[in-house]
This record gives sequence, structure tokens and C-alpha cells, in this order.
Amino acid sequence: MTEFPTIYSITEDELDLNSLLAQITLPSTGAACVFTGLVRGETGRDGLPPRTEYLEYEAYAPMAEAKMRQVADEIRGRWPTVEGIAIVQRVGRLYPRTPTVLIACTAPHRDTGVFDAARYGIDRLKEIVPIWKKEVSPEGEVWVEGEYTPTPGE
Amino acid sequence: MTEFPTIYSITEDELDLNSLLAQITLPSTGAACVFTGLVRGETGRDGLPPRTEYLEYEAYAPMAEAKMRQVADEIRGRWPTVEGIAIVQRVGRLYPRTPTVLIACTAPHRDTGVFDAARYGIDRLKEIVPIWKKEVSPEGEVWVEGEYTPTPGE
Amino acid sequence: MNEITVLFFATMRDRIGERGITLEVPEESRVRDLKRILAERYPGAAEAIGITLVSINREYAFDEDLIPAGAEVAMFPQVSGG
Amino acid sequence: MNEITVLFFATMRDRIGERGITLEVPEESRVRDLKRILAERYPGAAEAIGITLVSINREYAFDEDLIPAGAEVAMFPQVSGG
Repeated sequence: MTEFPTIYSITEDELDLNSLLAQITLPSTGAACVFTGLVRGETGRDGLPPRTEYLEYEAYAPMAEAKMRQVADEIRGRWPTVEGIAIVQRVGRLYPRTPTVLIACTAPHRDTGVFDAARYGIDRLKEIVPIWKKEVSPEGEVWVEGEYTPTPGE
Repeated sequence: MTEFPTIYSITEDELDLNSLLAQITLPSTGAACVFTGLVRGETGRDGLPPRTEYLEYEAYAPMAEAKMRQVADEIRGRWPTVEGIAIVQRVGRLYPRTPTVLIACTAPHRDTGVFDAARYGIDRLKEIVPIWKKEVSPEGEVWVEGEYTPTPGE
Repeated sequence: MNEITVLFFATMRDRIGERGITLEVPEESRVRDLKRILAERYPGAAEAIGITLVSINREYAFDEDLIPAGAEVAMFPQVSGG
Repeated sequence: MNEITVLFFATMRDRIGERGITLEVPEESRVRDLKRILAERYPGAAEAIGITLVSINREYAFDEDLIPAGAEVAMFPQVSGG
């Protein structure tokens, strides 16, 4: 059996979509869904200033990488056709238009869950992977509040 | 009103996901879904040889670009929250593990259709954009057969 | 007579043996008329011509559609890009 | 007594004013006991400590969970990555 590539990391480096995709591409791969989140400079989010100068990301890196691994395992449990998985969060000071997070899944075909798998991956990352961000604008700094409380076993 | 970027092209050059994503990222963009198709070296598709040496892609380029534009318009009609759209098909002789096509959509948030929009884009490209591929293996050459017959107005 | 261009792609190009031709067709010719003309000229490709997809000036066209003067017509199989 | 490490992230770090501390807790201490100890030590952060998320050795932990000797405990708000 082929060992499927799984990449998970917290990094301060620029996200390189080309390189990450190549790392999770096998000879049998025919489709890839790459989700990225980016820093919004114009937010309009409730209670936050309308213009973001930058976001400051921090992570509890060793636990974050363990939880990314768990998210990857959950994806494989739900979509057994998924081959490669990459889950990468960039941390540090990130300016608008910058990709901050990437979830990529590959599979032989596009119709066996590669879109749903990537979507699930970003949803779960925002629930259980210990990463936080602070929004910095001319008006000041605001921590972005998470919404999800993990339950035992997560 | 902001003019949303729309990129559509037939190219012989390597697909650069980083550059294409940057070109469709606005200050208000918070999420991007990038789909790529890749050459499968191990196919197992019915009636085709099990190992592909390379695929040879050709396009009726001016019509293909017009139909890509139409696909982008259809996406905007269905998912008005989509901001930037890139639809790019690489042509020529492409070897296994190579990205051949890219559909990318950006939006302020991940939960307003960016995954569905990209999925729709690749489905429609495979229906109406005049591109063909020939599979070349040690056993010989086989044109890959399309399945969809456009109707008037498509 | 109207002068038009006809382009062939993929399996149609293989069967016709040409990438494209120019030819004169009677005014008011429709796609079905052009198919008949080509099937006579390329009898080995007659079956493929019968089921080919057709575009006129880069839009999909169908048997009843009129072919305007100077049209760029193309014939090709169902698409298989991606 | 068991020596443990406690790390603080994001708003918890701001409130506690430390990135991490080591401290001794009685054997058989549970998360709820640690919260009480910390709330006494950092009264200004008592409310935040009451509702913080907790991990033990990089797994989520809850009030009734025992804290093993040498544990790496962390306290932090709900996550907001992405």
C-alpha cells in the first residue's frame, strides 16, 4: 500500500501553493482542492474596526501540529479516497491580501469528496487547532474571538 | 463598485497557483478555493491503458477563452459573493503529476459558495470549453472521449 | 456564394486530415447543408461529420443555424479538457 | 507534590502577564484544583481562568481530569485561527 503524504505545520514562511501541491501529488492523483484563508483589509465584521492594518497570529505550535494531524486523520476517515493532505498555518504579523492558512486535499478524481474534505479541514481547524489572531487597526488591537468549545476526545 | 478580476486563458506555461491567486485577491478577500486537475500516471480508466506516459492537450483557443468567460459569468450569476475568478487550461504535452487546469474563486468568507463555485467551474469547463486530450502510453494513443453535448444557448 | 473557414479539432482533424479549409457555400446555407457538402468531399469522415459538434463564430451551432458570410466554423468532438 | 508547567496563550497570556510558569501542585490534583490555585495567585484573571480552555500534554482537558506529574498544561481562549 502506498503511504499517503500528510503535511501539517505552523510556519512563519510565505505559503507556497505550488510546492505544497507538488508535495501531496501522487502518480494516481487527478484532482486537488486547495483552500486558503487570507487577511482581509476591509472587514466590516461586527464590533471590529472596518480597516485592518495587519493580523498578528500566534499558535501553541506542538499542540497545533498534533491537532492538524488529528484533522487529517478525521478527513481520511470520512473521505477514504483522499490521497495527500496538507494543513499549514502561517503565524506572525500578516498584512491584508496575504494567505494565512492552507488546507489542500488530493484524490484520483474530483467527484469523490476533495472539495468537501478541504471544506471540512478548514472548519475543523477553526474549531480545535490552537491558533489565535489579533486584529490591529489604527483604532487599536482586538483579539478575534473563537466560537467553539472542544468536547472530551477532541 | 469594484471591478472584480476575471482571468481566463489557454496557456502552454506552467500553472503558477501563487501568482494566479494573488491576481484574484482583493483587499476584501478572506477565502479562496483553488481546484486543479492533474495528469494521472496511473489511471485504471475503462478502456484506457493503465499507465499514461503523457497527455497531449489541444484547444480551440479563441472559442475556449470565450467559453471560459461564459463560465465565469455563470459563476457570478449563481454566487454573487464571489469576487475574483481564474480559469486557466494548460495545453501541450503534459506528464503525470502536472497540474493541467485551474479554477480558482475568491470571496470575503468561506461559507458563501467559494467551494461550490469552483466545483461548478470545473464541471462546466469539462462540458462546454473546447479542449481535448489524447492519452499516450506505451500501448499507443487514445483520444479521451467527452460526454456532454451542448444545447442551443450554451 | 459565401466564403467561409472551417476548422477541425481533435478526432475531426485526424479524420479529415486537415487543420482547416476555406470553401465557398451557397448563401443561406445552414449547418446541415455544410455537413452534406463536407461529407461528399471527405467520404471517409462522413459518419464523424454526421455527429460532430459545430461552432459558428465561436458559439455552439446546430443543424438549422444559418452560416453567415465570412463565418469561422469549427467541427470537433465532445470536449474532454480539464 | 508534582511539578508541572502551565503555558498561557492569547488573551490568557495578556491577563496573566506571563507566557508560562512552573509550579508545584498536590498529587492527584485535577484541572479544577489547578484553576483554583491560579485564581488565587492571579486574582485579576480569576474570571478568565474560570472559563479558559485547558490542555494537558497537548490534548484538551476538562475540570475533572487528573494532572499527571510533569504535565505540560496550557490555558487559552477559544481558537480563532485560519
